[in-house]
Amino acid sequence: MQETNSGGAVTVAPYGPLSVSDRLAKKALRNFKERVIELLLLGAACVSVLTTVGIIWVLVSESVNFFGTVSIWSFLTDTMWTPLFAEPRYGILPLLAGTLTTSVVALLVAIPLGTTIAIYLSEFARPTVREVVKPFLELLGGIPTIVYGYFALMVVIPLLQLIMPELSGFNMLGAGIVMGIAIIPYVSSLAEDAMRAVPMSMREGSYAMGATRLQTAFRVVFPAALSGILSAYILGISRAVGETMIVAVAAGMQPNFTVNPLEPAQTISAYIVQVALGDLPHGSIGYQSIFAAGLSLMLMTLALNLVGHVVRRRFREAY
Amino acid sequence: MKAEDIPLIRKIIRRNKRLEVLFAVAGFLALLLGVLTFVALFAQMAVAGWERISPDFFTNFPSRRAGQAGILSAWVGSLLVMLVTAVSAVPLGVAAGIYLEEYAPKNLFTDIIEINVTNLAGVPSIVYGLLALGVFVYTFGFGQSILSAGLTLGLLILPVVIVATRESIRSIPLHIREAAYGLGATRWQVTRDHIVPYSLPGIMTGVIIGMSRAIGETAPIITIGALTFIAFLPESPIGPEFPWVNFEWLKSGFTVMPIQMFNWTSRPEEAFQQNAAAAGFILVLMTLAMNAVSIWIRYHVRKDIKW
Amino acid sequence: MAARNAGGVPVKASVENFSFYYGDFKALKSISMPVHEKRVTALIGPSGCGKSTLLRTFNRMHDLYPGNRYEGTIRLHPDNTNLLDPAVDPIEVRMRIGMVFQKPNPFPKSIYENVAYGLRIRGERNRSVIDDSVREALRGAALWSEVEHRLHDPATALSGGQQQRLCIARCLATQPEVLLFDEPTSALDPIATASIEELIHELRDKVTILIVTHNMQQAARVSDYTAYMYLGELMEFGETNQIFVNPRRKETEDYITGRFG
Amino acid sequence: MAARNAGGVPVKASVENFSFYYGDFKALKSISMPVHEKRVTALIGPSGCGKSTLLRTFNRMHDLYPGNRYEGTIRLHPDNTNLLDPAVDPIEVRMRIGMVFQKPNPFPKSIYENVAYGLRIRGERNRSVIDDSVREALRGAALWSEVEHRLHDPATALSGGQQQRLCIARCLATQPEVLLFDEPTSALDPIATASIEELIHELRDKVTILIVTHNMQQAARVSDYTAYMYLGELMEFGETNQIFVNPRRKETEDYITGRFG
Amino acid sequence: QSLVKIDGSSTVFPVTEAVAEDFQSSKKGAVKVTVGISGTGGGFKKFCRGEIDIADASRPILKKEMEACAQAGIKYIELPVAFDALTVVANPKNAFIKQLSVEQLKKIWEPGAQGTIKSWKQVDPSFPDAPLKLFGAGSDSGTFDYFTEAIVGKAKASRGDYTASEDDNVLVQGVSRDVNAIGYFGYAYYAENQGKLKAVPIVNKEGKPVEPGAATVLDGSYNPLSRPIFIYVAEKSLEKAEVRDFVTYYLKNASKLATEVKYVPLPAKAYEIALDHVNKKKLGTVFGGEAEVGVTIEALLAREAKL
Ligand SMILES: Nc1ncnc2c1ncn2[C@@H]1O[C@H](COP(=O)(O)OP(=O)(O)OP(=O)(O)O)[C@@H](O)[C@H]1O
Ligand SMILES: Nc1ncnc2c1ncn2[C@@H]1O[C@H](COP(=O)(O)OP(=O)(O)OP(=O)(O)O)[C@@H](O)[C@H]1O
Ligand SMILES: [Mg+2]
Ligand SMILES: [Mg+2]
Ligand SMILES: O=P([O-])([O-])[O-]
Repeated sequence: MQETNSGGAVTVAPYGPLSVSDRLAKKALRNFKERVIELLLLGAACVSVLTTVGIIWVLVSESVNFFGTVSIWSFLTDTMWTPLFAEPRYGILPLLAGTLTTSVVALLVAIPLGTTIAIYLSEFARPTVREVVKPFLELLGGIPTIVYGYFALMVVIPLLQLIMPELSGFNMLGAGIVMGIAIIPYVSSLAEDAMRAVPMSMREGSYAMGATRLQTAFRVVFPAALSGILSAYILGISRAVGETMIVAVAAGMQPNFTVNPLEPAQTISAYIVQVALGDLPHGSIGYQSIFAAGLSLMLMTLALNLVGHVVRRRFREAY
Repeated sequence: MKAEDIPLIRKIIRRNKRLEVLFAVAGFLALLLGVLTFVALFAQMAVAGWERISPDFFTNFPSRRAGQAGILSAWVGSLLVMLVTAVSAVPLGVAAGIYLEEYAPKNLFTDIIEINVTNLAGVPSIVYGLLALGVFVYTFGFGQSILSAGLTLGLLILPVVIVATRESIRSIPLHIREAAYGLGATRWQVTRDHIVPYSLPGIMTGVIIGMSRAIGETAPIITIGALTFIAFLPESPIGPEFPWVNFEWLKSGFTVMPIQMFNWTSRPEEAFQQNAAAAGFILVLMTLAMNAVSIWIRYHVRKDIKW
Repeated sequence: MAARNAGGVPVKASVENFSFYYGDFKALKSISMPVHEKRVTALIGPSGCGKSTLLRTFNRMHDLYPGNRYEGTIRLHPDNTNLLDPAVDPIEVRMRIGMVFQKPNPFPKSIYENVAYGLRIRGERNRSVIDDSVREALRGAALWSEVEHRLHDPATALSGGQQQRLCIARCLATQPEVLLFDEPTSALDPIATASIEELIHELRDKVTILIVTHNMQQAARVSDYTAYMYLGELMEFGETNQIFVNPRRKETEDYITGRFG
Repeated sequence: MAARNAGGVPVKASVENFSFYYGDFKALKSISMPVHEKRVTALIGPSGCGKSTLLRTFNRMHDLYPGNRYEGTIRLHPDNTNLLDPAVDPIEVRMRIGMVFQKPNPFPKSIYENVAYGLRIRGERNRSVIDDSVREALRGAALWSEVEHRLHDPATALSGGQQQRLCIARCLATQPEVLLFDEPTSALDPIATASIEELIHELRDKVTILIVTHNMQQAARVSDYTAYMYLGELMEFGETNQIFVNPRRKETEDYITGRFG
Repeated sequence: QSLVKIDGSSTVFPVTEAVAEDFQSSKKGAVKVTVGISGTGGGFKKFCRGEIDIADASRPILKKEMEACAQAGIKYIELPVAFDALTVVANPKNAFIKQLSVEQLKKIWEPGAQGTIKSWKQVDPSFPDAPLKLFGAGSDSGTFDYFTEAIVGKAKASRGDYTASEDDNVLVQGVSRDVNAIGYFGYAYYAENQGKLKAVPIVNKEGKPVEPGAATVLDGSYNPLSRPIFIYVAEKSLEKAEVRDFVTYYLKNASKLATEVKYVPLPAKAYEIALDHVNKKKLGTVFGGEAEVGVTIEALLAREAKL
């Protein structure tokens, strides 16, 4: 060690150890600086926790007032949702049914298509094709969802009506399908990342046995990437459950208690945005109802993510 | 398999390959569906809005006369909101990502932060709107301002930035870190001199992807109540005297592209639908441009960093 | 029927005037050598000389990556198929020729499923046929007694040496004509190494083996023939005894005595 | 001043009763050995025996990962500091002891910045001092003539051997008291290997060197002392000549003659 | 820089927006005007907290809101600015809906109808047994309040199983695609989409079926679905020159601009009275805090004159 406190003394004291007090002083200063920086970074990491705390605080504090008026039991079991009417009923079930039905339709579109695309891009397409197509697909995720909403209403539902003339002008099927298309990039992009992270040696092992691309993809790469693929699905589900503008425009805004995708319905998120667009004064029970609805939505996605966390741990592969 | 079995082998291969071809076709069609949807959406807006796109469209304020209405206040608003979003989310997200990858000990607390970040990434945007309504608009009293909207979208993309940062940092091989530590560098020196510079392209890609999502967000902005007729620009951020910056604009009312577009789609007159299409077209162009930049970074800046 | 070399041992494959290119880089230069049936042939040489490249050619692994190019022929006997013929499906080649890699790479499945994999992709559905083959293969790879009672545990839970034997069993289950080994023990500890070497010894009666190794002593111990390569060229080929005791070329001697590499 | 061993060569560091744990796994078992000043000490032994683990202890690399535990002492002379003392800052240890890794790992910066990095983190700002040190270090690593005219090119554009010499130069610039090498040539071609070996020869006059290698001949060629390790234990330590010509233990002989490993 | 802040009803928004636009251009940008849409109730809430200068309202101020204003010491001037005609629309291809009475509408929309009245035949035996498809205003808008009050007899009393949207264009799409659908919304949306919709004549108090339109609103025959719309100006804000200028400009141009955005203007006399109220600062409301249905222009004028 050549250092002394006189800066450029590289050649002055070659190989000479630093004096003890010098070293201690330097060390103390260095440790202090390191500590401060670490705390700053930790603080930044805590902001994300604060966000969650903030969300929960806002949702819960308004919901507490709401549940002061409405019993949790009727909230969970009543089959009518008319919080802004003269005789309000506060049953979340219709909104829940709408949310689940549109989500299921969307996932029936997004998961098979997204997975197929991911496998195709990761295992079949030439690298150049992949590099061109992938960002293109990601753009699908960047289109404002309000655009999709009108696309569903003006293009997809009329097309569906050609096949099913009885279909009403607003329905969960059309909204769900378009929502599924909007979610494809989230699923395919993450799933493809997960598959590409599977080491080449794993594929070589399979090809060396005489497997085709398809066999390698489905029997080796897919199971090996399962944990990442499940993450992709879970993100897709969260997106479907929380998606707002598409269902607000195309699903019909009717709090029907039904799981028939051919019917119109309202989702939790659509209810929130409907109220936010309207005239509700801050502090009224109607205002509080959007927070109670928001809380339900948040709890659903939270549960999903926890399940996802457990599932991911369970399937995590050490290659 | 023995050499005598070659005919059998060939038969098996033929069968396997039939399935393979079927799947390849299915994959290609699925891809086509995705790409065609995008092209269809884009083309439809382009065709419907084409007539309205002229320099005036960018320099006019919204108006009740569809033919004179423009997106000046909307694109300026979007720009300013994005500025607040970037300034709030990028340092926080990058710092948090660095902490989680480079500093965090493995314990319950960091586990909670981790789960929390994944969870936030899945929280519906409308819920962020509710958070903003409760906290920024009412509790902090920022009102329906650029500041409220920017911070809301900042929180919304924070998980995206954190995840991108972490992934990018994780792709730096261990041996680079060891080389630096081996020379006697402190943790912060390693972070500052190596981790941050080498992960920068990845972080920037993530940030841009986050921003291109934020710029199209409608629901949370509606929730904070920003559906407003705005036919003026906020104060200029550049002040007339020292220190030449001005923060008045943060408190200003605003409108943004997706809100303007939403506003027009809900107008009764047919002519406004053209405006909405034109605004949508420009909005998608904006996200396209941002994505193009991120792709450019991915290929040209990242290429220079090899291990 | 099969071609015979001077010593009278039938030839399973013959490399003729073979060159290989990674894009513009010529990694192998006009190599010609025989591979004797039911014998072990070792490929040795300093790092980067092209051992792996040559080995991987035998089951057309290079086809998986763009930009690679073959020149010349590798003929597989008795049917005289040119492995490198573009008209020959690489999958067919790989079904006939198995490969064991440097790092054990079991699939993230159960032990049983790993061994059954080759049969499944060949369309075998009969449960008892698969059961039998799996058992035989595991016996052949000297792994049966260790895993007999936990066939349905994940393969990744095995130790490195066991994993490598599992990968060998995986190949054996499909009864390949030739087995390729690319430094199969370099990631293993001495005990696991010894068991793999012993296994190779036993397999020699049943299958033709080609093995890459950087360990001269290993080559001397396990192989019947040795090929010494240097910078993409085949410097010397011959019986292992002759190469190690009495190399014809100075370079071979330098390498074998550890003067470099 | 410095401790001296029987042969009269001063001791730079002494390992005393040192054990090491990766979590619950005891990777090194009660090792004691001297490291002689301005001499080359080679660590040999089969894969997984703990060579790298021991080497990396010398500059407290293990502190970077959680769950690792030291026992015993490693004393650095002349000041008698116990490197493993929790009160001793690992950064300080690393400033005194440099390390060169198996795979060349230059930073993706310019050649100049790579060499200057050690000075920069020591707070050196003076441009001409840095310039001088960079030149000296590159000369010391026998790289100067090759890169003199492209100091500001990216380091990753260099060949493997040049990169490894750059990594050595990077250490030399900070004038460490001890240099650690972990299989520095195993990723290199014969020519690059030769140049690194030569370099180690030259450096011997200036700095104490500890080198891990799996190549017995290399150990024989470059080292003055050799330690043979097996399964986490130090089996034998002595002058290289003695170890290779006349090993005291049967295991050492087996390993050296390539009977396993 | 001077700023006029307006918020409140979405019904009044188009008129106020038109005024704001012209006013700003007449002032050459020296005055900024923001017009928010947070609904009549939301607008009053802010108004009574002193956050805005002017509240747009599609109904008179209510008791609760009067109290809130009084408590905060906010005094205000009530100014009717135009009339709106709620329009019941049907699909133009629908052959059997020739007219509807208030009783029939009530049968369709009252809360008890939910789940039971599903076919047109149940509304009137002469109608075919066709499924009933309903579209209406969002359940938290002034339009919804007024329609339910006028038809069912109680504000906010409605069945819930209909498509409710704040975005009236969505309703237009719905009705125009379904032969058996009816819906209701403000006249402007009908006026702009006459090709896709037909207005259903409503049988008024006198027993006569009447179509909505400027004439029928003005002569009072289109009842009970026509209603006045207002702005409320804070007394304190009137001290600011820009607010006074704006209000004056509003009343002077309301007639022209209301027509332009498809509302029914008040008679010239009404605007003169209103201007007079502004100049003399006549405070308070003429409605006494009650929701009322079917106020005619004459009645309104009479009340205003008395203040
Ligand atoms: N994918 C590739 N693209 C380009 N060049 C390659 C590629 N793989 C290997 N090479 C080059 O081809 C040459 C031969 O490589 P190969 O891996 O066959 O050597 P090897 O003898 O197996 O060495 P080792 O003992 O290190 O495994 C080397 O110079 C190597 O750098
Ligand atoms: N991070 C770790 N965690 C747990 N065990 C480890 C870790 N690193 C190494 N080991 C184990 O410690 C033992 C010694 O490993 P080490 O890397 O020191 O061996 P080595 O002699 O350097 O081998 P090689 O020649 O392969 O580099 C091995 O059994 C290894 O599996
Ligand atoms: Mg190799
Ligand atoms: Mg090692
Ligand atoms: O916005 P409203 O007119 O419906 O209150």
